[in-house]
Amino acid sequence: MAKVLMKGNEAIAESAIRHGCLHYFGYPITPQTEIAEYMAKRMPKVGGVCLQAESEVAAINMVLGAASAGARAMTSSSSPGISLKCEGISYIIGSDLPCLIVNIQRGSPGLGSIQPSQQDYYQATKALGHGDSQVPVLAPSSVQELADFTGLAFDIGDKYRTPVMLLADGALGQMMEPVELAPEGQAVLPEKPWAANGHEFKRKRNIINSLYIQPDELEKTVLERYKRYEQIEANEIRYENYMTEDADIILVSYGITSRICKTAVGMARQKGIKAGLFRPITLWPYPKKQLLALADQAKKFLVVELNMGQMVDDVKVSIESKKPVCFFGRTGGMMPSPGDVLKAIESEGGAR
Amino acid sequence: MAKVLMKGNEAIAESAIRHGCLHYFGYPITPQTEIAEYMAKRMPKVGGVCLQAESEVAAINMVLGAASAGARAMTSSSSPGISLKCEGISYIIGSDLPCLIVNIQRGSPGLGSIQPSQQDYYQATKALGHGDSQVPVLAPSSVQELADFTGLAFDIGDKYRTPVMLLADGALGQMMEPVELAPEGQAVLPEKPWAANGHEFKRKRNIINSLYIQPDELEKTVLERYKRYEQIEANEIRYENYMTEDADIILVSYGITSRICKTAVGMARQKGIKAGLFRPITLWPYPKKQLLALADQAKKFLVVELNMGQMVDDVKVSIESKKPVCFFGRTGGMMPSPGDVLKAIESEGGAR
Amino acid sequence: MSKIVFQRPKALCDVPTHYCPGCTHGIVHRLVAQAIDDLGVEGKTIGIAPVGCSVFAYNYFNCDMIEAAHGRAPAVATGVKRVLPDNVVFTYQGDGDLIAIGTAETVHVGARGENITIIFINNAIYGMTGGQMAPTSLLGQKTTTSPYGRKKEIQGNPIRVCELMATLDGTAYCARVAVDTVPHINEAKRAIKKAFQTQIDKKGFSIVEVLSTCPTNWGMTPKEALDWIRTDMIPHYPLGVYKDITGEDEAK
Amino acid sequence: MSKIVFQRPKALCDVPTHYCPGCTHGIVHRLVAQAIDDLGVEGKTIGIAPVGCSVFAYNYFNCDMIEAAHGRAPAVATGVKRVLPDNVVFTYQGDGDLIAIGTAETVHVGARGENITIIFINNAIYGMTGGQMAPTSLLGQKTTTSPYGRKKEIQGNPIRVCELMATLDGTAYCARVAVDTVPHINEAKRAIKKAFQTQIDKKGFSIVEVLSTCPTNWGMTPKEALDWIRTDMIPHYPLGVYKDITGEDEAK
Amino acid sequence: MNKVTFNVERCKGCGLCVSVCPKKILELGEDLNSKGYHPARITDQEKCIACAMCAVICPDTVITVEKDV
Amino acid sequence: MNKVTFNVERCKGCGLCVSVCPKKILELGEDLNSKGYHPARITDQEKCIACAMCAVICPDTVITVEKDV
Amino acid sequence: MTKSFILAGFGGQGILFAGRQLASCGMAKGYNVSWLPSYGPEMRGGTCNCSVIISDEEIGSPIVTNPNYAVVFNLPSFDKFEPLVQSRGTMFVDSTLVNKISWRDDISGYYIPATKLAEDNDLQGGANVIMLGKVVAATRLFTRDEFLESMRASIPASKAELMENNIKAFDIGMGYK
Amino acid sequence: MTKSFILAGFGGQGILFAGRQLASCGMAKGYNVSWLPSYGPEMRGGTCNCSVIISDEEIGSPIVTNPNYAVVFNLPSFDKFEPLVQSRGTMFVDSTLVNKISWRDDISGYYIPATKLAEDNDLQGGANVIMLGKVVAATRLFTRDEFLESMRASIPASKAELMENNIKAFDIGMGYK
Ligand SMILES: Cc1ncc(C[n+]2csc(CCOP(=O)(O)OP(=O)(O)O)c2C)c(N)n1
Ligand SMILES: Cc1ncc(C[n+]2csc(CCOP(=O)(O)OP(=O)(O)O)c2C)c(N)n1
Ligand code: SF4
Ligand code: SF4
Ligand code: SF4
Ligand code: SF4
Repeated sequence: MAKVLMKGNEAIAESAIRHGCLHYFGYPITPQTEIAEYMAKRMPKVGGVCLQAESEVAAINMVLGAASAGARAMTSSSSPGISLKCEGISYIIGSDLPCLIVNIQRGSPGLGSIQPSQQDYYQATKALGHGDSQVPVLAPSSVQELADFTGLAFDIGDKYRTPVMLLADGALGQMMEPVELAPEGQAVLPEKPWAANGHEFKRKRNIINSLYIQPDELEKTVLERYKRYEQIEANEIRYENYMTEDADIILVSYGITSRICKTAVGMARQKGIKAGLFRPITLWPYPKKQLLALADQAKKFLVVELNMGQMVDDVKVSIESKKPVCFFGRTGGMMPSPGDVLKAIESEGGAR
Repeated sequence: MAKVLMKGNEAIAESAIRHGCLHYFGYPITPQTEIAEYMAKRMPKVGGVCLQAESEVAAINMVLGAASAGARAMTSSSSPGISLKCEGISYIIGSDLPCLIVNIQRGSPGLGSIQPSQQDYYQATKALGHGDSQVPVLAPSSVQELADFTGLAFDIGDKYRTPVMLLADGALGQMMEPVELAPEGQAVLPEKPWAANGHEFKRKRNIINSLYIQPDELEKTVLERYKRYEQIEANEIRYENYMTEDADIILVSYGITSRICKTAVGMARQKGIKAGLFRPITLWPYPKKQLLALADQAKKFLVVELNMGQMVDDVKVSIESKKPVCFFGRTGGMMPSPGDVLKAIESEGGAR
Repeated sequence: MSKIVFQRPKALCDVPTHYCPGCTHGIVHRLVAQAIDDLGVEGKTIGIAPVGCSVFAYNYFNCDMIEAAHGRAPAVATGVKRVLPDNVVFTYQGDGDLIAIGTAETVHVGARGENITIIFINNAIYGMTGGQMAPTSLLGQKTTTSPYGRKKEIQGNPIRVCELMATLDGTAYCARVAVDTVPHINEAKRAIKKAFQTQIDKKGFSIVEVLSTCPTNWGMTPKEALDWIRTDMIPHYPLGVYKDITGEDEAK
Repeated sequence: MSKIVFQRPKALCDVPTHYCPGCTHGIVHRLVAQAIDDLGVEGKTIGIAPVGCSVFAYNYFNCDMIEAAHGRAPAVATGVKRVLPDNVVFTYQGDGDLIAIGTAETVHVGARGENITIIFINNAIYGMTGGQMAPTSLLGQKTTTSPYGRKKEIQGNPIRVCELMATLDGTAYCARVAVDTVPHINEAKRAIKKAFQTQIDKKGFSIVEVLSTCPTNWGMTPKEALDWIRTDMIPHYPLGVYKDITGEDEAK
Repeated sequence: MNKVTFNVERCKGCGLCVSVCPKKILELGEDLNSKGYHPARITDQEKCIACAMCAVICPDTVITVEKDV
Repeated sequence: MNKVTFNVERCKGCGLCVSVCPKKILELGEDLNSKGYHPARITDQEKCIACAMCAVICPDTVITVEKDV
Repeated sequence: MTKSFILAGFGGQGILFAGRQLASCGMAKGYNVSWLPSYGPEMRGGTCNCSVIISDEEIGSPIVTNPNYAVVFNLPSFDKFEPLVQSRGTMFVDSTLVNKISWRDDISGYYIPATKLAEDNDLQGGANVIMLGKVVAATRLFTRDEFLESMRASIPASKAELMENNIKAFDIGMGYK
Repeated sequence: MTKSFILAGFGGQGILFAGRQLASCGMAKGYNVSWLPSYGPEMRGGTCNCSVIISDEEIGSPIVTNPNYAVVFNLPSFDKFEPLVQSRGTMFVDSTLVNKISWRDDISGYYIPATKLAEDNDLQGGANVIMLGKVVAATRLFTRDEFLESMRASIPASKAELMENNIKAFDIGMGYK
């Protein structure tokens, strides 16, 4: 298929439809509103549903309903809206339902700003709601990946019966790049014999539920889910190595920031600094082993994020604190230039 | 003052009132509803306000309003309810308002169970909402500490203009122990010249806000807040060492679980195993240095929690992966006995 | 020869319920199951249980069931219905669930005219959590969070849900019934069936508010509780059909 | 000699606003400020800004101001008022804020009879985020999320807030006004002042719904937008006083 | 003869059936069922008119009513 | 003489004042203010009756009206 | 010294109150004490129990799994806790409601027809306090006066009339052979 | 080769559209391209700009801070971006609206009275495409045909009539000396 020039937000929407998602529930919030707007235009044409919910809370619970009924369903929002969805996400996890949740992050905390940020790393990777629970988190860094990972997210979700988060930022959502989309009308959807879609007296009734009044039963379900998490860790980890083979200083960065870092690595190399970039693509599960594999060779690691250093601990844990880990970042919606990152590389990673 | 036998939940409520909190906003949820019920009885007697809000979302935003107006205000809930408060908490952080948030955790995810749990460790310590933000988290382990830390939480909150979380669990909330309460009517409250309580033409108008449309301005406020976080780290870290001086295996455990661990340590010592317990009291900021100080001496660390091991990474980061860190825990509302913990000690910490 | 004039409906699972003795949640469950039986829709019905005493409703209805978060049953139902527009989707919710935490979701299924049915149990209290004030608790009513009696100056006024939902253009059928007497129960049965029929006919949103008891938390015997519906609740919450766009005459 | 017959009210900060040319948010701001001036309460007033185009209201009123989360201004106002019962507390909210995400908070300040005042801007659209459908968007209205015109079968029906709030026992004063003509603006001014007076007299909850324009997202000139209020909005949202328990005659 | 049968193990002894029986032929028994409740029972089957009012008000669907036809 | 004054820098050229002036003596000028708008102005001060309708409808509180007394 | 109790029965039998009296008295005597109810929806009508610990050491887990003393008020509780009592522990059984005795030879048992005794003595709902009387008599953790004093202190003034009945019930239990 | 653009002016001047045309054409020629708008409430009425990058390498940051080419449509944008243009870069200025020229001697500048040209030629709102004509002429990144072809492809069928005006405007810009 030919490439088309598309906004990131629109690429997510179109790709979702092409991957068989015909149920979108959302609520406007900058910088991701184009997803809802695109869906509002397209869904009626493909026999799908785009519903602007009364709130983010309602939207995530509509997703729970649609997913329970067996549909590929999704919602999208930005930072404050994702916080509101946390209870619902925890219910979706507890009910073992697949769905896609998109977070196009903006400056925070509170109402914050509407500029690009990666300040929800902790929330996405550690605590999308209460309880022992994890959500696979994909961090695309281009419009193409936004489109590709949207499909991937649905597949992972269905395979492991889990919600999946696509974690991007305002810049990725707003920018246009050439993108090659999946073909139309060719999505193959798995059977969902567990769905609550009317038993028609052909099977036992299905119950979708997250309540277990006996704690030992609840514990069992959590342990079973953690077994699935192990499988996800075994099968679904994604990452990218860029010029790390001989690198002394390895930048660790994801999403839009990893692109800035790539440019910075190039600049550093030109200055004779052996820099490289490790890009985690799945932020959960985190590519721990793959990063550890670089720990002996590298002299230090430099984490670069659009936040106050939320990934630093994951890097330290991964490399078992074998090498120093420094941090450079901007926050609140600010974006460093490759030159800024280069400076951080040169000053050996800045303080932390 | 004489000791009284009190339920943990009630001790929190009474202690809050004695520390000058006259504004409680909550919504019922097991196992913490006694806080609201106690407040409903007591507040009218002391000229305070106990309002059952229409939801947890409303309650946390009422707290935002009351705190903006300069009052010591609080809310309480349990796991799913705390998830719903996340957006509001992030706004409170972004608006630099002090308040107390109590989480009496229950089994999760989703609706889960109503039995004691520590499954919200990640949420409390990493992501009480979106954005770069932290909330000091106090983890009491007795009814006395529930009462004491309630006062402490208000003081820390006022001092650093931050919300503070009291993180306990259903067992602590429901159990009775003797408690000595602060005297009545002697709370000394700080001035709050920043409060939005009517300028009366005596000062410039005050604005409570978390929106900064220019990201550089937002970044400034975040950096300023992280300076305050550094102060909190310097001044407010609390922890307890129990038989760690000569310990080979150091249990790391907080809250109700730390008590079980103490008993287990005693049992282990009787069997000739040199066990000890390190109990973080502030879960954020985490007593990293204090734990690191034990890393050379100990042969291994055993984290014990009522969850799937959420504190493990904090321990690894603290001790810089110098020693193996194992984990033993129960989840979903299950509670191990001291004997179970002893077994974990004996089997050298179980797997993880 | 003898004929069975009353027996357990098929759509009601043959299991004991966890409800307190004399709690009329059980009656309403049976009426819902009877409506499902009468309309022959068990196989295509999806029920949504709330968080409240009826949280375990998923154990009691023989159709597919989903357990929703507190207050969000209408949103969950919306999600289901948008996927399965030809199935029958109902929620069963208490007053705390429906008109405290779930107010927005409730109002908006009404406004949207979402083609679902809500069975709304108004027992003027939070049962599950042990007797706190509900948005529908009466003025003067003592609950654990209005221990001195609900005062409008402090805890505000009770909300009349039918009156409120009837203002919404998407509401097709809206009625308040009670289960305090046999004749009222029979009326409740008709109203519930009518609500389901409204949905099956794709006429829009339907809601039946059922005045129900909570003997345990009202601190009454089951019989006293029925009386309290009559003496205290009905005067504040008048029974009747508040909206019916189906145009049919109500057979009274 | 000459006398100033019209000038900027004192409670309105002397700064340019960020509103689009011809957007009537500016008129309503001025009316609120005039009410504050007229009643002499600037020094004891706390205003709550919403999330919406009027998010920066905190820059425009000379009283103390708080910025609330989207939809939560009534809850924030409740918190403030419960601490400062003798102060004047008002919120200023758009339709998305007030009756989409904030539905529960809005209904419940009404039910509680919280002694605060809500100034509610109904412009039938989400302005701030660029023209999405609001709960008050009219049927047939094209917005970016109802690009083929709002259809009741898909996006549901518009909500009439005054009608809904008037059903609540705690609502003391509830009126719908418009700012499309000078006479209507003068009526709006009276209604807003009356709402504040109701609060000052501790009579309970007051809300004034103002039909307002969004020329930018309606895709109209400011003048056309005023006309659209008259031709399209008022027929669906009739002006008038929907509830007034103060018992005074409305001077019309 | 009309017949009222009780699923005694399901009965919670709430007494609502007793309170509505127009013929006053229901009562709570002395025995406890395994849940610890005193289940309802009929004292005079002969008098039963099979109105089913007991069954209609029973919250636990304990009662089945058969009418002689 | 009655007097209408415009805070031109605040004017956004929306034209609402122009549309309501009963005497039709307001118009949008040719010049741009620093925000890039064509501010409103009065064409014939003499005819002004100080009704203040322009000021009442102006969303940006641009206009001050003085009446001769 | 650490003594742990489980008190168990149906909801409404005053189990939690009885446990609280033990804890209160322990506190009054200067011990560390803890009281932990089982909580949950199953409380309603269903079973109900609480853990009480009295100790001169710091109390670890407040949950009692293997009690020194089990005080049981119905059959399900007997069946559940009988095997869990510590060796050399003691069971106190309301024999009106529990038609069983323990066959374990490493524990001792007291079988008091408390519910019947209460009814016979016009002490409706007093079975729990009758059992407490026996517990105090048998364990000798407290004297009669210590216990009644602490009970009096823990009962709100508004319900002071109840105290007389409580004393009566307590003494019946204490005196029961 | 990597070429970066900033296009800037008021909202409503077709800035984003113009930037998109550059990116589209770059894509059609097989380059990597990115287009990033400034977004936010200040867009409304206020200033508006976008970053465009055309490159044969992988594109790192899509944000252009130091552009090779700045295309500016009002004075504030001129003032903001003039100092940021890379050495040996180029400015394209709508001189109808910007009454200034650059004094920097390390960059070149084209001053096109695009708004006036548009008005004179009955091409309301065509200033942006006139500027594009000049940009294409001066940068030689694309030929006229390449550019117009890509533009035609990017315009929805429903608005095809616009294309004629666009060609006219483009040619005016391309031909402007
Ligand atoms: C988010 C959240 N908040 C609170 C609760 C606790 N909770 C469970 S049921 C309930 C209220 C039940 O009352 P109602 O809806 O009136 O139903 P009833 O029990 O009276 O039938 C509450 C507050 C919860 N589970 N989740
Ligand atoms: C939780 C949350 N959801 C969504 C948004 C995005 N948002 C900002 S303003 C707004 C709606 C504005 O519309 P309205 O309230 O009608 O006010 P108007 O702008 O029309 O005056 C939305 C959805 C947000 N900031 N926070
Ligand atoms: S608590 Fe009340 S509502 Fe719940 S089952 Fe018992 S009687 Fe019914
Ligand atoms: S977007 Fe609409 S509501 Fe917002 S300022 Fe502009 S015209 Fe007014
Ligand atoms: S109404 Fe039903 S549950 Fe109640 S006593 Fe009668 S048979 Fe038993
Ligand atoms: S109404 Fe006000 S802003 Fe609009 S043109 Fe007139 S003076 Fe200017």
